[in-house]
Amino acid sequence: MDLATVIIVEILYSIAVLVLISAGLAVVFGMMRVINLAHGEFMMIGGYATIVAVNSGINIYVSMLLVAPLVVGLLGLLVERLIIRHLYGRLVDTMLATWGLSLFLVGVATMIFGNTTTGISPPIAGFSIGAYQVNGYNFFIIVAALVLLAALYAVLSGTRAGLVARGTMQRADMASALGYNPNTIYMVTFFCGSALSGLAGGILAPLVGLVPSTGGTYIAKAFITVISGGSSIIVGVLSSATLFGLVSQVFTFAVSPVVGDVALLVAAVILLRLLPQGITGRFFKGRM
Amino acid sequence: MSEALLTTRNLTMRFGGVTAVESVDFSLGRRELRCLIGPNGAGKSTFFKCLTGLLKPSAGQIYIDGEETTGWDPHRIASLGVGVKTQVPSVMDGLSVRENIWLAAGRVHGSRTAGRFVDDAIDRLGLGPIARTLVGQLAHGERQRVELGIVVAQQPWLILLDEPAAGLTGEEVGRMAQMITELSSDAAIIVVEHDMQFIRSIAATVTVFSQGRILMEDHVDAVMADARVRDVYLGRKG
Amino acid sequence: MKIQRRQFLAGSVALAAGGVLSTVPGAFAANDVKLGSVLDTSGIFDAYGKPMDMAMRLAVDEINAAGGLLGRQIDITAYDTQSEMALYTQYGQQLARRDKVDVVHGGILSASREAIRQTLRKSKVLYFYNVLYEGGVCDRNIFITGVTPAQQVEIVVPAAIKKWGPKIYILAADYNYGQITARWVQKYALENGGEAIATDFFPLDVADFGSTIAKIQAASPDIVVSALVGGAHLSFYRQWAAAGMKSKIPMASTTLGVGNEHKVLTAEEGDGILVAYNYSSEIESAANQSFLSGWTGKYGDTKLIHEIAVSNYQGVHVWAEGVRKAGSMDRDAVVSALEDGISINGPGGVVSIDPKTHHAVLDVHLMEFSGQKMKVLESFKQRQPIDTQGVCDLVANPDDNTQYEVKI
Amino acid sequence: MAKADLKHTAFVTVLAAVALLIAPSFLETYTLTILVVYGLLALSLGLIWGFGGILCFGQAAFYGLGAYTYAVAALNIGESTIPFFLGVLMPLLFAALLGAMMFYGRLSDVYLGVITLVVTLIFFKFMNATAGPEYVLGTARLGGFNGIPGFQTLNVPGDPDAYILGDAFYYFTAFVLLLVYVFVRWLIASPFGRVAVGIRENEQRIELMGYDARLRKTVLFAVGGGIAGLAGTLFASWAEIVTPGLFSLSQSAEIIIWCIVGGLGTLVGPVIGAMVLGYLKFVLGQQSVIDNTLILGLVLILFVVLLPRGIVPSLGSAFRSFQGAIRRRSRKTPRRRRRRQADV
Repeated sequence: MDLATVIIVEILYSIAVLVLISAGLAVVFGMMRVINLAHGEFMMIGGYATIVAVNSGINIYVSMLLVAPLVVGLLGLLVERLIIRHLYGRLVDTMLATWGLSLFLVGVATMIFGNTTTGISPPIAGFSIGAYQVNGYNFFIIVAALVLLAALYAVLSGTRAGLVARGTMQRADMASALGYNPNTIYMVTFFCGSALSGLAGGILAPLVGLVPSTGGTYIAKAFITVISGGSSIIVGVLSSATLFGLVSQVFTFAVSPVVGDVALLVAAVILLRLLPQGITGRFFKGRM
Repeated sequence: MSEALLTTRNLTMRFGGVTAVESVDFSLGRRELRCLIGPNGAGKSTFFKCLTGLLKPSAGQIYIDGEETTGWDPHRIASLGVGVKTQVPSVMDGLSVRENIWLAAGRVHGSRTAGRFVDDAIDRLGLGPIARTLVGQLAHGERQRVELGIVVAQQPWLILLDEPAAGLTGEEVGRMAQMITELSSDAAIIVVEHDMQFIRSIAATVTVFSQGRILMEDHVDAVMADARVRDVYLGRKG
Repeated sequence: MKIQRRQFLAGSVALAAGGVLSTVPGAFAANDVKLGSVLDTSGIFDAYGKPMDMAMRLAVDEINAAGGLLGRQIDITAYDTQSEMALYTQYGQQLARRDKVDVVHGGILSASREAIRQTLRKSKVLYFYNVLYEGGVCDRNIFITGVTPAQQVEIVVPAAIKKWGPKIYILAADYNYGQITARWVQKYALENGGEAIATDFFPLDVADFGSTIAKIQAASPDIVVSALVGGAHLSFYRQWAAAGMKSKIPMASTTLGVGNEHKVLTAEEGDGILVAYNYSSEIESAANQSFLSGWTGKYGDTKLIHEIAVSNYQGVHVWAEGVRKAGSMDRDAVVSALEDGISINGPGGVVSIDPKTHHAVLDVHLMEFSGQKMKVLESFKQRQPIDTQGVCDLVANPDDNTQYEVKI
Repeated sequence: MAKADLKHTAFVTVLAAVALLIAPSFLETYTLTILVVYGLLALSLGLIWGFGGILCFGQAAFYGLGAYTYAVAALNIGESTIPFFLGVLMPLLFAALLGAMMFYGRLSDVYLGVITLVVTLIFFKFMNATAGPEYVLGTARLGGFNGIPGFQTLNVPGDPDAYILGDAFYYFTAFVLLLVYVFVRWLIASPFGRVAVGIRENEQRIELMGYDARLRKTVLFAVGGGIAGLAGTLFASWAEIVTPGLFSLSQSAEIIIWCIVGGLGTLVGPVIGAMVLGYLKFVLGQQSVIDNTLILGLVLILFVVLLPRGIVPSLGSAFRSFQGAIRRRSRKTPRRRRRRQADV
């Protein structure tokens, strides 16, 4: 019974992680039809920002929840101005350019921080469920993912900016029809998406040993989750994260982590073969 | 209509909760020239796409030359001898005019003898001076003609044209009408069109679509005179 | 560094000129001794490679300062393999055929060693592989100065069982080293009245151990023995501590600390973990003191020094000793001299060569993590490479050229 | 048209043959060999991406599969002739299977990218997890992360002791590259190839003409897979070891970068891109001032943003517009065209 509880917590946790690592990519993809392959490196930079901030004496929560998103968001602004905006409407070219960016950022981080693993400790102690010890920080991550989804929903459905954003998602020329400068919208969107990547990087930093190439472990999963989810940001990410989180954890427990990973990938291939437009391309059409 | 070349029976197409085409029974004779008209959203383009295989109908059957083609892929339908021109000119921008047409002729006639048919199509459509230009660099009217050339070079016996006159200048419209009339001596043709002037100039039988169904079918003059048509179509068009 | 930059520029110019490049490192006197080095000093393995490179350069400096080898200076031809296996093949061939070096020191992962071993053997270039590895390589052209699993496990596992109890849960990286080490742990557990109740393998990129930690608790072992490797696997120790498991189930490892992980983990996360290696900077010996001061003199501080950097340092000195004894640079003469039972007194203790296997006989120190340092609990003198000795005898079969799967 | 094509092919082939023959006086043949192998690999993606409009994020899967197939077969058989052909055949068949699955499922664009990427990842993860003794094919241990060393390298057919090594191996790979180049040129000039280009430009139109685009894309994809497998086979014989790194994302990325830098829509472009960047990488390995990944990344960004058509087509169009200026013929900007090509 205790073990079952622990397993359920682990499944929720892995769904939450997928939500966190996909949210930034999903916002940018959903709004701008841009796939940012440097997303993993944005997370990595969020992680380093957190660690540097913590080491220089800033409170860990402030570092994770404020410093990391801000730093990465600003980086995102710069990237949007310098690279992305030259390539709007050219999906494949943006993928390639951001792939280049990802390599570039790995190089920069290596030159600054070296390839040595660094990290900080999680701020929450473990506690026990029956005979089992669980990582207290897992609950923080689950809560963070829930809050993030709720906040996204609130912004998209409850604010004027959200309305414009939804309009833009439906039709790219909607914003200009409403009298908004699409350039500004794209800039703001990319800032928000990058900030979310930074946030994810910051929140996950205490759990992993950080190296400059860390981003690579996230991007594939985030990419698969977002694409499989389809074009709707919230429903898409949530549904595909749930599916993949469930599949990978069940196989991890039953067999091994490799099989868990492979099961996730196989599930993605089957899913895309059956639903070539992603989950929300078929179901929940037109939702957020 | 004992000699029907194309018939649909009970053809229905739904998208989610919307029924775009509902139980359409349609029939086209050999060498017949037919126009489909109707207001926006009447279902004529959806109907057209079902005929070409670009959409798979939700229910009902399509027969072309005695064969049931319901649910076939576009290439199978086309290889029966059906030529299709889509609404937005569907051409290959990165290839030259000649290459575009050669690809069409090559499938039907084999790559060795295709050249003759390519020259012929280029002549008929007056594409000679721009034969080696990349299609991506052409003006809209020229692209429309290239696409028609692609259709012609296949020497089809059934031609489906979606808004061939859209975006053409007055002079080009006249040439297009003449071209279609010429083609109709060898093939049956369905034209989806908005432009009543154009339809008059090819003097065809007209099928009027409204809300996914066939409203009436008659000669263009009779259709123009009909009150119901004016209500649903001309009236709304204003 | 300067030379490297010059090479780089030369290379770029050559590239611009359409690939006109035939001799790059040509600025040295013709009769220098040429030492080739291939290490990953960039890319994901550079945490291992960079200190190894520094250690190799320190050793060469020391030898040169003492008058060189046979009166000749050593010059270094070093290539960065960028953590990519294809580049090992490339540079291995380059060192053997173009640079015509006298010896190659290098290779980090077993795959990188296998990528160059045959090339060097065919071109008759002596090869030193100075890294802790899974054991079993049997080839007269290669000398190996790192510790092998048996040397560590025979010390750390009995000590752990004695201290904490018999039930062992094994976690290991899913590649040769981990697989083989796990089997040695199972063997020594049995021999010492213990039992391996479960063994899990993890690919090198697994970073999330939540479900594993739950599984371990379900099995409730007395000890966890880890042979996890690399940055992603470091997450395990962090998640383990975060779940509050550290105080409940103690841990021993055959790998933690090799890449200076004890300095990355906090004291709370690391303290109490039991390990066994050839080197710790805490070793109190004259040889270690002079090594540390030499390192400080050259690089400023000693924080990058780790186990395999010291192996590489000792490897270069072992080779130099062999050359001195042979009195020649000739490969066969040096090999014979080394087989004659050479030994040096290195920072980790006396290192001598076992003629049957070309592996090193080393001191192994049982240590405990304590305040981000490795505190020596007990030293075991001159441990034989018994794993490789079980399968390899180069005295009897000098033409052997295999990596044996060590039988357990 | 066919005549001009023939002339072009002959010209490039002769030029390349001469270049490949005199190259050994400037560079060691073992370096040249691997550059030629990279060229072959780039050619495989250049074909399916540049001429079929299929952007495969996982070309490395076929490369790795070719190398592993060769290694496993060579360990089991000993003599290298059959393994060599298996190394081409296996990736070809696998690509045909994968292609059929994707194209008959009407996947396009990004989804195609994701699937190929994911399949490569599966290979990568699986091969990395095969360190245990239970993963054996015949006498060959798959070896996990450490890969498979010690298999028979290429030999003269029928004589297992007559290794094709060193210079001979270089001339052999160079010959293979030229042969494949001529084959691919022929393929593109054939009606099949013309239709493939038509599919890249406008798949729907090709379907409406009555061609089965799915079948043709599958065949083209398979041919690309076979060529990548051939490159992998040659790599295995050169490196004498195969490791899961062959399946890595960075390997796939590199192939794409080669094509982008060299230029899409040409065959020579990707080959040159591969050789130049491959050589650059070796040269960079001899310095430690700047991180190499950083440079590669920067090159990719700059090319996508500033010179999206790559070196060879840009040179070509500069030459043509020079000609055009002489003939006083105005042309529209060609930028739009390239955008279409890349987005298909």
